[in-house]
Amino acid sequence: MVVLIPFLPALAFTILIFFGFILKEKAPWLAIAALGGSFFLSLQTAFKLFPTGREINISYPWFSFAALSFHVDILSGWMLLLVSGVGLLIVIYSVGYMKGDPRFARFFAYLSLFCAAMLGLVLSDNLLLMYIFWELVGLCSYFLIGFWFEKPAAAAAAKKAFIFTRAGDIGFFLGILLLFLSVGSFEFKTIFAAAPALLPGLLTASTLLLFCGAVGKSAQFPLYVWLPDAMEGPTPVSALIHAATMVTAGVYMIARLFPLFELAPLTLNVVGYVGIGTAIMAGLIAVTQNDIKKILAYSTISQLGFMMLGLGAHSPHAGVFHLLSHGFFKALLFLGAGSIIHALHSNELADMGGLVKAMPVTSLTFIVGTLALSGMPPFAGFFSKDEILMAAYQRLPIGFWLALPAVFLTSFYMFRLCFKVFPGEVKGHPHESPLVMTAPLIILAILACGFGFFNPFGGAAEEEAGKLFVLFASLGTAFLGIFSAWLLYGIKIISLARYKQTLLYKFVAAKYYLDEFYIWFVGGLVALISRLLAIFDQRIIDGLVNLAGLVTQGFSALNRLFDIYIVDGCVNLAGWVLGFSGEKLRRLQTGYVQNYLLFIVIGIVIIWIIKFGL
Amino acid sequence: MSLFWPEGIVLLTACLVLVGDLFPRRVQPVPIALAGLGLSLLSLLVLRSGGSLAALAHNFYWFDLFSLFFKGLFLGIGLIIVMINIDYFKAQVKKNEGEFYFLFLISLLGLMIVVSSPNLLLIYLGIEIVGQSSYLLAGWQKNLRRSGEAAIKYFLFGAVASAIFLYGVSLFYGLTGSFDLSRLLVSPLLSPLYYAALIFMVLGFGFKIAMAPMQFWCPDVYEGAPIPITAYLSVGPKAAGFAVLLRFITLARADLIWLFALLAAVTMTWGNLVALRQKNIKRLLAYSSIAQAGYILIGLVSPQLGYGVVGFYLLAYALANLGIFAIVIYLSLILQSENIDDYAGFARRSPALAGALALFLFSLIGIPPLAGFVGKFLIFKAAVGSGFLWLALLGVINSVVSVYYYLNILRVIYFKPGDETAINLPAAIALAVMACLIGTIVFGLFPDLAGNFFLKI
Amino acid sequence: MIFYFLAVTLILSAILVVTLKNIFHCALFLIVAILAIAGLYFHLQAPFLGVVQLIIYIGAIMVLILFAIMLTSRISDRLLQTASRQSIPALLAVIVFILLALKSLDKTPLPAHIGKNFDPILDLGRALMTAYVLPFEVVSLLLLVALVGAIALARKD
Amino acid sequence: MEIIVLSLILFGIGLFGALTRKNAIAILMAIELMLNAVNLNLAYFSHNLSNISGQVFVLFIIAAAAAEAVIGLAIIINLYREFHKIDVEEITLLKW
Repeated sequence: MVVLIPFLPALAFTILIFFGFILKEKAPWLAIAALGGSFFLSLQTAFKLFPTGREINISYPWFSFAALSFHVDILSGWMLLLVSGVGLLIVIYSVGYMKGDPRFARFFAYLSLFCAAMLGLVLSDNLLLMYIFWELVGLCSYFLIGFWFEKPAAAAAAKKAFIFTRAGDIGFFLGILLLFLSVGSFEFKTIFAAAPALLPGLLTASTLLLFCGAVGKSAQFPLYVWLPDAMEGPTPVSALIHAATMVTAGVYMIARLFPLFELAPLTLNVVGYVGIGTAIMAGLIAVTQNDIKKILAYSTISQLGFMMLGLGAHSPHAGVFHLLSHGFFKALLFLGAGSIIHALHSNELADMGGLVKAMPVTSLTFIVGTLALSGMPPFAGFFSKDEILMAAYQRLPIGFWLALPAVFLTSFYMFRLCFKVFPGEVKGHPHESPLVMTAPLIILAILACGFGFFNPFGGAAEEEAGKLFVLFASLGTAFLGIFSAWLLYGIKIISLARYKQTLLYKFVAAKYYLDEFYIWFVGGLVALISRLLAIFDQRIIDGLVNLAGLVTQGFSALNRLFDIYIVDGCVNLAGWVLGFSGEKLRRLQTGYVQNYLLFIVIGIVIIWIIKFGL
Repeated sequence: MSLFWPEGIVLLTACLVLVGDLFPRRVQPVPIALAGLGLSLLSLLVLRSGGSLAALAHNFYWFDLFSLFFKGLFLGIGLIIVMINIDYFKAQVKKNEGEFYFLFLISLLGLMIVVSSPNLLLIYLGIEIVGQSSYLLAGWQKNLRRSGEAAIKYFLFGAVASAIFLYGVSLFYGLTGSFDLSRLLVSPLLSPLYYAALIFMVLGFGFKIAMAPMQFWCPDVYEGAPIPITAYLSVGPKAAGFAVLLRFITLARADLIWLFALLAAVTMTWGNLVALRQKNIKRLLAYSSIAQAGYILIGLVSPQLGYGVVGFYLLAYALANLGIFAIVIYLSLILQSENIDDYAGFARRSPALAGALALFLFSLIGIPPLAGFVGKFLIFKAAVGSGFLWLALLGVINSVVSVYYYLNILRVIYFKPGDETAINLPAAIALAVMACLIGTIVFGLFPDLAGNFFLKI
Repeated sequence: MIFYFLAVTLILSAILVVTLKNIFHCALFLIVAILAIAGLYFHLQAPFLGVVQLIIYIGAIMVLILFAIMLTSRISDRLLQTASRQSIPALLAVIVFILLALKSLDKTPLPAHIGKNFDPILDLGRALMTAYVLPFEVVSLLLLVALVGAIALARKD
Repeated sequence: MEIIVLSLILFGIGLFGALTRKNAIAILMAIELMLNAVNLNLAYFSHNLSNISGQVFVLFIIAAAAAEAVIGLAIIINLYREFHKIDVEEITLLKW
């Protein structure tokens, strides 16, 4: 039964790739049916497993040293639901979005294959199998990112994504080999059983190598550069691959192998710090972006960093909880962005405005997604982010303190986006998208609202120290972010004071821990402003606010420069060195056969000298 | 005597093809060759199920699973080469068809001899048969300058290589008193000269597999030779060279492993780096095949696993490479060009072939679940298992570098606009591509299919 | 004594083969070298090899080479340019190669002369007809390849 | 012992010739020198070890050398028809 879950979309892919040209407009229905079937089966499995906490193990012999083994427990059960559910919604949405594309059927074939590979990855109970699906997922993303291959940027982005994730896979592959050779099996259970007996150095080395794979796939520093470029693909692809599923594979892998990672504390620290570092860097960059999909892309990277922080703080459940809720609301945001792009034929924020009037459904659902991403209660992101911060507070305090600015940035850039796009004058001629596109938005919005209430892993039962502090710290910084965005992009400067006071009022009414501080800080600021208003010209305030913005932006610009010149620079340097040495070596191929013969003799002499010395 | 059936049938077929050419009403050589190769393959399978293993002819000829596997591989390669050759020959070469197929079949026979013998004399004669016929076949397009140039370069390089090989053989004989490779097992002489002899012999085989520093002939000859012959050279003699090296390394003690590790590292890095800058598809594939030879050499550092690992990789590599060459032949027939840039728009002219090409390239890159992945996996596993972690690391890094130029081909055929008129495909080429495709996928999904039948992985 | 005479002749003529300007002279000195080697075979009690050397090398291979020279060089350009672009590196590489080989040879104990006598012609014939019958068949295949291939390639269409 | 050194020097001379002669036929002649060096080695070892197989090998090498010469000359003559020269330094269409 469980095996059917990935098999159905794989079957749909096979049929679509060969007979897609016959089905044409009807092609998506096959993909929808297959994914619907998978989703239904996942639900069934979930209902069977979740109440009892049972697990399902299936294993078929495959070849001499590896079996086809699958495993469902609560972790993979939830992942199945996420992948098949979000996948289904996105396929439905694509029917509207991709209408009229010349390779309509092909698109659904790739989507089905992608879902099949991702579901297989989630189910697999052995490293080799996981690696195979892992690579398949990467391959599908290559096809999907480059789907509009008429655009040179799309072709380049597809290749970049493929090469960067494969660079991470070097480590993953070697890690798998190392584990296999020290344990003698690919099966997770065997590895977990044997792991405590392994040398700590070996454990650290192999888990670090495995983490390399996650760095590539889950777009962590320094390999994340491919993800923003990958936005060249169709928006449903971005929603499916670069938000809800593929990029989460790395997080899932670490969570799945957590019994192994737990034995290597050094690796977990690395995971946590790389994660939070990525979260801050990507968040800063997102502030400067003016392309709606790029903002979402950096936001994804940043959120993946949060998940890594959760893992690094010894809490795979928190990481995966955030993975799931992020899957819902980020898919929602991408699809919403897709809906806007579909209406306006532009990605630029500058071309957007007043959408709340023109596209009410899209706008409202998008705002729901934004609130969830910013970690506002009672939306899903609030609960999951809170768990991560809680875990970090207890076990990785430095990570926790670093996470607060990242939380601030998250709400800041998201609301900056919202304030620019939704209120105000209507620009262009936007129109609401058809039902086939808005329906998935509504469903995802409901999930983004309600998902947080059922914590899939039971949550932390006991009262933990510092819980309230963490809660307020995260909410406070998130609000601060919204507030700053609002100051900078939301309102006219004239009405500054009035709005601030309302906001202040809300703060007080909610009785948050940081209230006193906030009242003192913001109230003092307001008082100062009102006093200054009387004395100085309005422009000075304007200037001050802008200065704050400039500092943030300047910092993130620096960050971006770092990104462009150092990270990309290293990559380009490597490419150049390879190309250059290729060019030099090529010159040895002179076409003159006696040169070749001379090289043989020199080669022999060198080998001889290496072996026997002079 | 029945053990000689596969070789006997090939020899008979070759003679038939040659004689058939002499009759006033010419007998078509292609059907005879196909039938002969098929029959030979069949008799091989019968032999395999009979399971009789023996050493014959005064220990000159071994019938073991190892040689049966390679013979089967060669016969399969032969069938596919003949199929993809039909249309190319009609359009481009035209002349001396009977002699062409005669030489080709004899060359296959030479390969079969090389992998079956543990004796250096017979190995030498087999290599000479393969070599001499390949030199001739490379120069078969007499009206083309580059074909003649390929032949002379191949010939001169090969003659020097075999002289070096023979020099090693003579020293080996002087120190052990025998030409039998099994003498490697018991050789008491670990003297410098003995090592020198072994190194010379390894380099002599290395010529066939285009191993550094013997790889220089490879791009020039691949570019100049008729494409079906290039396809043949890239898989047939290469597989035979590896077979002999395998016999060599499994019989020798671990003394030479450092050499294979070193040469594997140089070979694959060289092939990949230079391939980055190539524009001509045959030349690119030449460097790619050098790089692939480097990967396969990695498998040799683990003698106890070597047989299965190298055998499987060769199978996967041969399937993918032959598939690619079949498509390249087809492209060169319709476009009259071997320049990768001229392939633009091909994906829209023939989506099925473009898809097949993509799969073959992915197999060469080592993407699961294709056969190439299993091959790479086995190779790197063997390397790490024998303590050559650095070599495995270098190999994996190399395979990432290779992604760049393999994907470049796909970029051109998929992403570049070009002529988009639909085109029809000759049945023989379609069949060959189909066979390679099925093999690539099936052996990727069920590696044991190859493993249980011939090899122990 | 006779050995040293043959050796010196061999080395000198070999050097001339690879350095002389006129390709005809090269071929002639190659014949001298081959004769010297035949002499060495007799010296090493391998008379059959000596005879074969004379018949095949001089009677077949050298004749072929002389034919080919006449077919491919006009009288005017019979002189070769000897100064190759890579003479000096090649010379150095070869000298290093020889020195390394000599050093290895010096360090390697060779099996001592056994001194068991055998009938060079009778034993050779017997070996060829018994143990070596398979290689014997195979080499005939090689000659067939050369025959067929060379005719097909060299004839004018 | 002297013969091994002699054969080594002969091999080296042949190798040098193969590396430096420009005329393809002259290279072929240099390669014949290398093969003769090998044969000399084999004959010497055969004599030294009182083992007939070395001499048998020499016979096969001579036969193979004849085949090689035939094929090489056929290729050279064919090349001459196309290029009107057989100077390998100038036959460099295929490179890089």
